[in-house]
Amino acid sequence: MLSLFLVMISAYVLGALAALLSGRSALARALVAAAAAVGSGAGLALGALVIASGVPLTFTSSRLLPITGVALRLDGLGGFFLVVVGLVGCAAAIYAFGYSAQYAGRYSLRLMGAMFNLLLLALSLQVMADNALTFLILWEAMSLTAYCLVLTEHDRSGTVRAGVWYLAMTHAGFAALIAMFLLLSGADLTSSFASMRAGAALLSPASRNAVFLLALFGFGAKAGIIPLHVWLPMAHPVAPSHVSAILSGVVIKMGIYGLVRVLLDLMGGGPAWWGGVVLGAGAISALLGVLYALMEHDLKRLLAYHSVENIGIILIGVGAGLIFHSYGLMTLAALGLISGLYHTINHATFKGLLFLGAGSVLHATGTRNMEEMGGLIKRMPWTSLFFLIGSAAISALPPLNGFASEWLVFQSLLGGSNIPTPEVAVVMPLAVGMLALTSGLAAACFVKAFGITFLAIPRSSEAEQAHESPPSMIAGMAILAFACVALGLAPFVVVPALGRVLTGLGGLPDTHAAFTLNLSLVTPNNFASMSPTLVALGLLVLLGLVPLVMLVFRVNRRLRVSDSWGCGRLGQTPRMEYTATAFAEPLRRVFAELYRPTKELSIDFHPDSKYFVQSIEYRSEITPWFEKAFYGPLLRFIRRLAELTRRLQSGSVHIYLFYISFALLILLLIARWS
Amino acid sequence: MKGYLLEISQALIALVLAPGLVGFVRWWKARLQGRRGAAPWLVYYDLRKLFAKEVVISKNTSWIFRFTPYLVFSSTLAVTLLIPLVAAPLPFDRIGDLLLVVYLLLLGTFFLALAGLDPGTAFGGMGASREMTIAAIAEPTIALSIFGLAVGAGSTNLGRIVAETLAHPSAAISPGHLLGFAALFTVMLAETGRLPVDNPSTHLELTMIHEAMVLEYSGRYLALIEWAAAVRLLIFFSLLANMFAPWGVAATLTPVAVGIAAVALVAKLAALGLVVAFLETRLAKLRLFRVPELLAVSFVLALLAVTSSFLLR
Amino acid sequence: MSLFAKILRTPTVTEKLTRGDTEAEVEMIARQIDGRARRLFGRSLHIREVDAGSCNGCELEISALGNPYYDMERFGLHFVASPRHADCLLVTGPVTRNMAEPLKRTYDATPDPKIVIAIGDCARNCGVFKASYAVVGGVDKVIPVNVFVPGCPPEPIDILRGLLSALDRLPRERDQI
Amino acid sequence: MSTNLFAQLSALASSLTLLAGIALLWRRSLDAYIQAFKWQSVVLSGMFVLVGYAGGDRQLYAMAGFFFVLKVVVIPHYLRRLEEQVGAERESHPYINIATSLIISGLLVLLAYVITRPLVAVSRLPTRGSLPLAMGLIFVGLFVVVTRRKALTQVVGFLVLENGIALLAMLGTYGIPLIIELGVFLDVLMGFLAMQVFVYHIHGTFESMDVEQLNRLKH
Repeated sequence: MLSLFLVMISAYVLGALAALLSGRSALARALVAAAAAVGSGAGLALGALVIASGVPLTFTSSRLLPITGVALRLDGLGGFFLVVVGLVGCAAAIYAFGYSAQYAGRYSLRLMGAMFNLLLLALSLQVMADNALTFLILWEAMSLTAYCLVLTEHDRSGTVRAGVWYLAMTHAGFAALIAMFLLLSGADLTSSFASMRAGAALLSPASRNAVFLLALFGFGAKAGIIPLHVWLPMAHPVAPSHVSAILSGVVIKMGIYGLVRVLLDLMGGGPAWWGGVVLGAGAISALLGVLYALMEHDLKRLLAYHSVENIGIILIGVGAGLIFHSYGLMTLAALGLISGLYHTINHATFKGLLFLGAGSVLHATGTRNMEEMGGLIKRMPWTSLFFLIGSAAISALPPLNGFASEWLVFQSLLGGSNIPTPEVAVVMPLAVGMLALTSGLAAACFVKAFGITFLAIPRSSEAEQAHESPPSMIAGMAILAFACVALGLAPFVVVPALGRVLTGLGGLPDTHAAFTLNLSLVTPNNFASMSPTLVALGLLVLLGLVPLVMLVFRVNRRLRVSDSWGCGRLGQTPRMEYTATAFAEPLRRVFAELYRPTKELSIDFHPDSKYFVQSIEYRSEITPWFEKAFYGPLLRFIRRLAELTRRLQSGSVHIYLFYISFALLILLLIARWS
Repeated sequence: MKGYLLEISQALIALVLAPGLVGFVRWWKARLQGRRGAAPWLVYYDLRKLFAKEVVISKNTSWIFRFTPYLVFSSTLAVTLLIPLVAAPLPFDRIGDLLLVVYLLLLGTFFLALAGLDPGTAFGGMGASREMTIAAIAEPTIALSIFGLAVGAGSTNLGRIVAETLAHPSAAISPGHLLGFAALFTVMLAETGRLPVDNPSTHLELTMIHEAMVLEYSGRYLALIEWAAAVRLLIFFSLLANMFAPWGVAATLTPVAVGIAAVALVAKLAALGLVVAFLETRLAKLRLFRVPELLAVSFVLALLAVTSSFLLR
Repeated sequence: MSLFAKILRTPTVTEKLTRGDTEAEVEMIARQIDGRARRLFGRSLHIREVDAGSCNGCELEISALGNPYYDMERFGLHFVASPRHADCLLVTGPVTRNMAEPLKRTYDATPDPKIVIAIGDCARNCGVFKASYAVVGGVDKVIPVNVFVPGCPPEPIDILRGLLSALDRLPRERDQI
Repeated sequence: MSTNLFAQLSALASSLTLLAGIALLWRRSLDAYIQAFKWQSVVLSGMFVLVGYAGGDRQLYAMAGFFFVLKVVVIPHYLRRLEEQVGAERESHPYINIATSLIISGLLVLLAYVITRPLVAVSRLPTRGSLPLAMGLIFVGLFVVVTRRKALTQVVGFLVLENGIALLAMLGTYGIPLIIELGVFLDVLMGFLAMQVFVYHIHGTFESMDVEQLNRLKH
């Protein structure tokens, strides 16, 4: 195990060094990609090994960090997240070999390769951190490397703005995390998680609640729950696509990891309202995330909003688990948490896959705007197949992985009938309704995303001349597509593993055998059972049988290819196709109270007669509600505050010296009396 | 063994009965309009004819368009293997529950909407957009009705729900049960494209939902899709009938019980068909943007059903 | 409620169809419908109506076919919204220059086997529009026609007889259906 | 009649009255409003008879008759006449759109369940299961009054609210003393008459029954 750990670390470090030292040749890119792939592969194996063996890996060194030393410990929960990092990281690394070729000469390949490896390293170590300081330092390292990667295409409009938003939000969250760890560890950041675990029980309820709220804010800002999500749809799309896959697939999951680690493991669970708040935040994030995604016609922004949605679904599962935990319903709590974690890895795979697919489309057409795509399925058969698998998985269609985990989330909510207090129990049916609406809307959104991007005829010459991506990119997508199918068909492997991961956290019992029976998933008290494996098998058999029966009955097999039927019109142009905007229009009208769409219509008439129109311009936008109502006042407040502070800045050296001596005096006085 | 045989024969029965059910509703509507109407078995002739015709497809289409009819048909057929038509619980009951049934049907809808977009015509896109909109807004009602049923019966597996209601018949007239029925019935109208949500016999492209998506299909592909749509109607009818009024469903696999169950099933389907025919005579099609209001009504019904069965246990 | 009371009071109003002197009126031209198609369409025929430039007189009569009085659905005849779904094109009017190409495309879009029935005098020989600069000619100038139903416009009952005789489903002698 | 059956029937009747209340939120035409109110009152007077029978209270039969005459015959009749006189106006744009108000009404009923929970928990009445429904009906009535624009639809909302109070009183106490109930009825009648005058005046002054127009009085 230790050797795997060392392989992982050294591969990442060597990859980063190789990137910095070598140039922009294909060999350099291959080296960087290979290092990242080896590193993440080792991480995946390490995580799987820890989960399977149940033996945590500990690694401490007092020399690396000056004050306290590094404390690393990989337990089951960390191992699971390491698997997530490894899986997506490996696919993204392979993909990056082909994808980053286009950056040569335009942007710094050195920096990108190095930061990519360092980000993966920070992520892999993050889940092993065993004391607050290590955790925080790695958290910051992760944020900064991610920030550098977001800024890769720094000269494009919007990138810098997105970077600033990202940095501001992530640091606001970071501040909350520092405060949280200070509270949790009794102002000693060097204390280990084990001592925090012991100390958390002794905290007063008020400070426990404060820890919860700080954790929710800090980790929520990283995970992108609403209303802390605004940076996410800005920052994720502007990064290079393989980085977007990591950001959306893995980095935001660290928020989930942090929440589970702190709330369940370190704090040992809390009152029911904690779970209620988490579940509520999840339900709102899920629904609003998908509703905003529907209105996006920028392929990568659409996917980014879906990350908000899926984080919401994960939090619904986690929140339900925490609620059950607070009532001592341990089996149901395990079910809820398992469903959340299952959805975590599922989302990592299909969102990673979708971002890689979107990257291929971007690579081929040079645009992210769906309205300029179309017809790519004939030009990029592999990309479209993988994107379709991703779309079906994220829409929770059986028998793919999204369905398996959403089924478990539903089932854990159905367990709400066991909650004794109706004020809390009432949350469950509402969450069921919101989750169902979310998954229906997600399906609608991915019909749009796949249909408008890949089907019908090209809407622009770029789409017309699109070409399939190089093999390395296809291989990267293939890995994740395979993972989507495998995770969907083998819940009887995944769910027991997750049961092992959760065993002991917050007093949860060992449930690795509780939720599966042969090939089926079962829920407590034999409430429900379902087997995606057998369903997939049945579907395959029927798909084979139907044509066979048709053959036996001698059905007419002639097929003639002709024009599209358009009521006899003389030719079809792309302008006759349904657009993404039009596709989403009914939903925009249904949810008009949320979107508050604005509409501008200007018609230029012919100077001679108003019966002839020269041009029609139609512009419609939805009101960015959160930016306006939530962040607008906040930003104004901060600006006013900044203006106040500017008064302190006179520019005179003497004044600054006065400040310094004054501060020193105050500090000494405080130290005297405390 | 007997169970598996029954399971497969039940799927075959559903396949055979479904076109007749559609024809029966049509025939009843015609009679209510003072017409003689087509015989209920016309739909079988339609299907036979479609299977004998050639297929014409658009040159813009991809493999999605050709794959979709098979997938829609297979996924719908798979559902008939999972739901209790004549007997409960059957051996396949453990493979899938009500949630799986709903999502399998959504799988078909998803691909049908993609196929609607594939030829690149405006009609197909319009149909796909509307179908997905309605499917999405219908989803919460379905989920909540499932919630209500499942909490009442202690399971989401269909066979168990049926068996539970059979064992406690007084639950069938409880408000929760009746409200749940009303909610699911409304959603059924939306999901199977009946009035007042979608007019199954319209010729006007601009008012279409389901039809607009399949305008490009012909021959055997169209036959598969139409047949699947008929089976879908039968699935929803028999779910409504057997979930909420399970009387007649065989609890033991004796030939007599199964025979009675088959007769009861046909009677229940006919009764529901009659109700739908009456409704379709009485109701005009709603404007597309009033459909969400109808579905909101059904959502509130489902919510009431859940609260009364969930909070007042 | 009052609607259902009315439904209960009103009997079925559909008229019986008699044979009439159709043989003389309906003209089956050289392209006979082959036996297989006839068997196939005998019970179920989906019709796509194409207005190739008519004055809409024929359309009025055709749309009367769907009402309870004529009720063509009882013979398995049904209008559909797309030629892809159709077995039969029901063409009216002299083919105008603008409609010639769409008519051809519609014919091309219809899957085989298919039949074409031209309704009205205009569709046969351009009727009163004959020799106009705007018309191409009868329907058979553009696409092959199986049956002509004459009349200006033909009555609904004639159209129905024409359709049924094309399918060889008219009742023998004095029978009624 | 067995207690169980009685409880089932009263729950069913209460659900029906609640549904009639929610129907107001769905429909737009005043006619539909009046119909819904009428049927709700029919069910409610049936409920009086049911409770009277189960509780052995003869007075309630008289109340049921009185209730029926007033709310199924008289008030709907006057509402119709009012509608004819001032012209039918549709509730086409309520302050909150229809789908949203339906969902809000569902949430209100949920709230009613949570609020009446302690009441239901201590009550030993067989009708206790229906208490939240009556409370929900009161909320829905209030909601109609608050969000509807037209004076007449507001009047119906008010009447529905009153029905909710009557239902709650009956379920909670098995029939309040006749004299109190009569007083409430008279109040309603007076309120109704006052509103009738009010509607006339709004109509006369603004040629419309949109309550929004009252804003103009400020200037």
